[in-house]
Amino acid sequence: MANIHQFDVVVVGAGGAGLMAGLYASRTAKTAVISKLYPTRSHTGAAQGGIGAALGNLEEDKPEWHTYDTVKGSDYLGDQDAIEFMCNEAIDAVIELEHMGLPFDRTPEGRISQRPFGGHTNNETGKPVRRACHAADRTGHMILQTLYQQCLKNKVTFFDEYQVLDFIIVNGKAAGVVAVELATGELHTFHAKAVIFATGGHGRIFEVTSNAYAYTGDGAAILLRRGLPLEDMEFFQFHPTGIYKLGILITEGVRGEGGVLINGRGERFMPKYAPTVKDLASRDVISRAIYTEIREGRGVNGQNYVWLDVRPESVIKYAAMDGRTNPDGTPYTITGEQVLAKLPDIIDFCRVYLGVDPVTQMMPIQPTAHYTMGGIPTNKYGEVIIDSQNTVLPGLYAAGECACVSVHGANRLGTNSLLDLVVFGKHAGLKAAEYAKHADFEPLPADPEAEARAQFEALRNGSGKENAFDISTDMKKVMFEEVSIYRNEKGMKAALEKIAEWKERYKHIRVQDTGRVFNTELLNAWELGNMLDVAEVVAACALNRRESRGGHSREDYPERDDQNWMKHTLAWKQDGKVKIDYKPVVVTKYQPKKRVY
Amino acid sequence: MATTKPRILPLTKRGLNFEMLMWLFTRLTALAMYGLILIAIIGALIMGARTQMNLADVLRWGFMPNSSHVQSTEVPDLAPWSTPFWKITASVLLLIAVAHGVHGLVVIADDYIVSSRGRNIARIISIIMVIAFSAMGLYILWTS
Amino acid sequence: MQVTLKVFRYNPEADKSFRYEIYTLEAEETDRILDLLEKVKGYNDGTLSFRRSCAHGVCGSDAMRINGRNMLACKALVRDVGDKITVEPLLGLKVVKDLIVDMEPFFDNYKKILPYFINDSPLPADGKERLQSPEERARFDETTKCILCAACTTSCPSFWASDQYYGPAALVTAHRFIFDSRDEAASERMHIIAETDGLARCHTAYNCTLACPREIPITKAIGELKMATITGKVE
Amino acid sequence: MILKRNVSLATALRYKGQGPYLTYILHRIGGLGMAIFVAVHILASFLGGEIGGFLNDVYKNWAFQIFIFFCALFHAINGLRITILDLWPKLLDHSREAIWLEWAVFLPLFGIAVFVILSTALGG
Ligand SMILES: Cc1cc2nc3c(=O)[nH]c(=O)nc-3n(C[C@H](O)[C@H](O)[C@H](O)COP(=O)(O)OP(=O)(O)OC[C@H]3O[C@@H](n4cnc5c(N)ncnc54)[C@H](O)[C@@H]3O)c2cc1C
Ligand code: HEM
Ligand code: SF4
Ligand code: F3S
Ligand code: FES
Repeated sequence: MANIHQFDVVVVGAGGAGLMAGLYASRTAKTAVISKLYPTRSHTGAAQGGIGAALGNLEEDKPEWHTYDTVKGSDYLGDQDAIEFMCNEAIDAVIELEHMGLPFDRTPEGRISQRPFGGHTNNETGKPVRRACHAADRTGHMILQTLYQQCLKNKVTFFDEYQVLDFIIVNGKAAGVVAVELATGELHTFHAKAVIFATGGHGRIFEVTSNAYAYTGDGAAILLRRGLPLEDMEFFQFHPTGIYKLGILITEGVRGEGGVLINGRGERFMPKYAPTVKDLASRDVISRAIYTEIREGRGVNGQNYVWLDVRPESVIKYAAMDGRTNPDGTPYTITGEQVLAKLPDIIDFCRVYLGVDPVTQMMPIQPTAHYTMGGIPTNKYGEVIIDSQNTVLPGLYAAGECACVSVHGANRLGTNSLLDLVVFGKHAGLKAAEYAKHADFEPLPADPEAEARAQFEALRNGSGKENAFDISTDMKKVMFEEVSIYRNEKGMKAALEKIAEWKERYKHIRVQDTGRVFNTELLNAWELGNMLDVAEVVAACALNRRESRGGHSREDYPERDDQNWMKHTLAWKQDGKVKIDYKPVVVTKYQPKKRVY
Repeated sequence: MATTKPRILPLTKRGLNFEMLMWLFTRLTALAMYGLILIAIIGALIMGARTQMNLADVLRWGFMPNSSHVQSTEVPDLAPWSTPFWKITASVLLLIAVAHGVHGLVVIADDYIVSSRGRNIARIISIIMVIAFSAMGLYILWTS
Repeated sequence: MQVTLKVFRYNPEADKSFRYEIYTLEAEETDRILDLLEKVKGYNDGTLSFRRSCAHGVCGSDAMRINGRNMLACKALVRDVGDKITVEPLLGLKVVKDLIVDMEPFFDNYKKILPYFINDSPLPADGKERLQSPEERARFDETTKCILCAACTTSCPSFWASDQYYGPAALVTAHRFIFDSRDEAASERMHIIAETDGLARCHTAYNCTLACPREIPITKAIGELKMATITGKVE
Repeated sequence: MILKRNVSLATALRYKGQGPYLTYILHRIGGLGMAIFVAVHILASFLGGEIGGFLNDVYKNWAFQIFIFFCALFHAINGLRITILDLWPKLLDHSREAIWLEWAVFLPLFGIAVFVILSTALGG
């Protein structure tokens, strides 16, 4: 009955972070990578725009600028030591990806091509800088494929379509994970010295999201239930340009190539909100601007959307107005073919889902839930920390979107997530392998699978009077309305009450599917449990933070309050309640300033 | 600027094996058959097929310029249709068609048969077929 | 509008063979077939199983046969396929449950063609990237788009005949590396794909190209590989 | 239990491929048809005698003639298309046009041939 596997290092998740960790850990330690999806189906593959690094291939750029932009982007909530570390490592990280074969687009000199991205600037002029290294508009896809391919080359052991359900702690140290094999429904125990979580985010708690169905916050929820804290969960990024209603992402690269936002009256509105970088301000700023336009009745046809315009004639017109030039000083121009060549996937999405051709028509867009800034607290080596004193839990690591280092603080800059995956994924892998070399296996508990089995039993034996799909639909809607771009106490309190109610209802759902083979209904229900746990923490932390900062905008507290709130939130789940504590922000070079773009 | 060196792999490095040679052979024989059929049809027209034969008969002759194929038409004299020239043309066409056709059968067999034993058997049978049909065909062409 | 959704069902733990189940539901023109399947699973029958993740055609999870042709359920809209919709699993792979097929043979084939960048020459001395001109990069752009959804391979009659055929997806990946000016293992890969189970099994049936949700000109890529083995030209 | 991967001929033929898939099927039928015909034809001519006589009757049958003409003509025309596209893969960008062209050549030729065969068979 018992399926027990023993590995030095177990990586949970095979996205960019997990593969990078697996690749590095497997060099010196016996490593397994477990993933609920086939690795190439991970959400990293959806990333479009680029990965940030101050290569300076097209114009002057420096890691220090990248660092400052990231600190500023984070609304000063990011830990500056970690940010500096990441931005310095960025160059080598991107070069390493190239050496692994990643097909970046090229400059005429044959170097990696770069494009401007929101919030990335030349610190001297304040103008946007070309920092996002890209492979058309499928950079994430190419990173995911390349890393998976390198893992195959280096014979990393994969457990594909195994969903991790529980994390085992023995004597205060990591001892392994419990997973279900989707194809057979059997539980497996992975006995390990070190465990790395790289399970991605939880954007699926919102109705309109760019995130995959798989983004249900599994990793965060598992650790939360095991008594570990989550950091800065109130900070969730809403990307300004999602396809209306569907939420499918239209990369910032569109604006990087010169696209502009237009309201219902046909006016370009970003100069009002960010006079210097305009449509390339950071995401929180633009999302709020769009919301403000919509609220003040300047949405298109009074609806909840505005236009994104990348038609060559508009691009040229506004580029001339902004005085934008090519690297050689000539005025910036673009043709329909170039739009097509640089943004093929975006064009394809619009044609398929909207029946709109962006080369000749404008795209209807609305902000979409996009990125989890908060998550499992770690230090810059990926070691998971469990309290405000930065105590680490031996043997437990986290990297990627599920982790909170924190390099993104209150608002992530575009292109920094892919960078985060590669840099911290690598270091988590290295650290875990090093740890495993010296550590011993902790003994497994008598029945390591007990907890996971109990959760499944509960879902199989509920009274069956509630429908999981209904609960999930309600949750997404309420979260998107009350805990989204603009938040206030009343709304969030209401959301919290609702969550309590859904959690109660959740106890009464029952899955119809009694089988073992690919019981996706059971797993979806289990994932709903995770989402409810995570949503509760998100709402509670958001209610608790009485200021506005980055992705967290309170209507009742519209100002940033560095006096009282320049600190990270840590949240635990104790006795059915969310317990909150704080952790100081690491400030090295850059003192908080007002943030203008 | 990165160097744009043309990359032409030497013969042994291309993966050009029997399989791919036969693939090429199929296309080249296809073109060759077109050439020969064209010659046969033009020849037939010169020899007066326009008034003496219908289209179907011309095509039949085209596919295999053997004088027995014009026996039942209104061609007055079979002699010009059975010169050595036509016999040679017909023979070449026959050899090519048999090789092309039998290899085509091997291709189809390979789609379904995957064990190397099965494939070897199919190849042996195909070689026997090529030899047997070529021999029989030539015998008919040169004795009729 | 009302649509009828006819779904291939197979429960390995109860059924001896497959059956079809018909669901009638309300849908909008712009609904994805994936949305319909989610609805059926949410409200009609929770046991219906299928893979999905990204929901916008970039992860490759939900390739299936819709109205007799391979597509991604998340990229097929009701307005494109009509109101009578039949959904079946991919052909040529074993059906594990409902619309879920056993992908292993597909990935095994992928792994056969050395699907990873190989270049053992010393790295550039300046510690920077290897150079590649935009033209060289453009040469293999199309084939880098592959998301390994298997829509192509499972639409190919040669693959239906035998899953030993590497299939178009694997050949697409071979193309991606062989035509990458930085890669040094073109020759090894060409020897592999020239085997009997490789290029020779492609009879330009073209189903693959028409099935590819990423619009990769697959048949052309395979054609270029065939000619490359013959002429040796990989530029 | 797991359903077998076996794809039956009927299932394969029901796949909604488009023009090119149809030509692939017909090309195969044509090739096979001709291979069998040529083989039998050579054998019969070689052996002569009664079998030869019987087969001669078959050949004279108009339905058979139409069938074998179809095989030969379609296989030849489609084979030319394949050969050209195979040797110059760049032309595959125009695959759709190539298929059109192919039918445009095949249909009239085959039409005339059928007409001739039928008028000889029925008239004479
Ligand atoms: C549409 C879109 C565009 C983006 N564009 C950019 C961009 O241009 N630049 C940028 O920097 N960032 C971008 N991002 C953000 C970035 O792509 C993600 O944050 C990042 O890819 C997350 O990577 P990851 O490795 O943490 O997680 P993922 O790649 O999502 O991997 C998660 C892995 O965990 C596995 N997993 C999850 N739960 C379990 C479980 N319970 N058991 C086992 N395995 C599990 C999954 O199978 C998967 O393999 C974008 C994001 C989206 C959605
Ligand atoms: C002008 C005449 C002909 C041309 C242009 C031609 C062309 C071709 C081509 C290009 C192929 C390759 C198909 C592929 O691999 O996908 C082929 C296959 C084949 N040919 Fe021909 N051919 C001709 C005549 C013949 C004749 C006379 C025969 C029979 C004796 C024949 C039998 C076959 C067979 C059996 C196949 C394999 C079918 C398949 O793979 O589907 N061909 N032909
Ligand atoms: S080539 Fe196209 S159809 Fe085939 S696996 Fe790749 S993306 Fe899917
Ligand atoms: S469908 Fe198959 S036969 Fe070739 S062109 Fe595509 S691989
Ligand atoms: S769900 Fe990702 S491709 Fe359809």
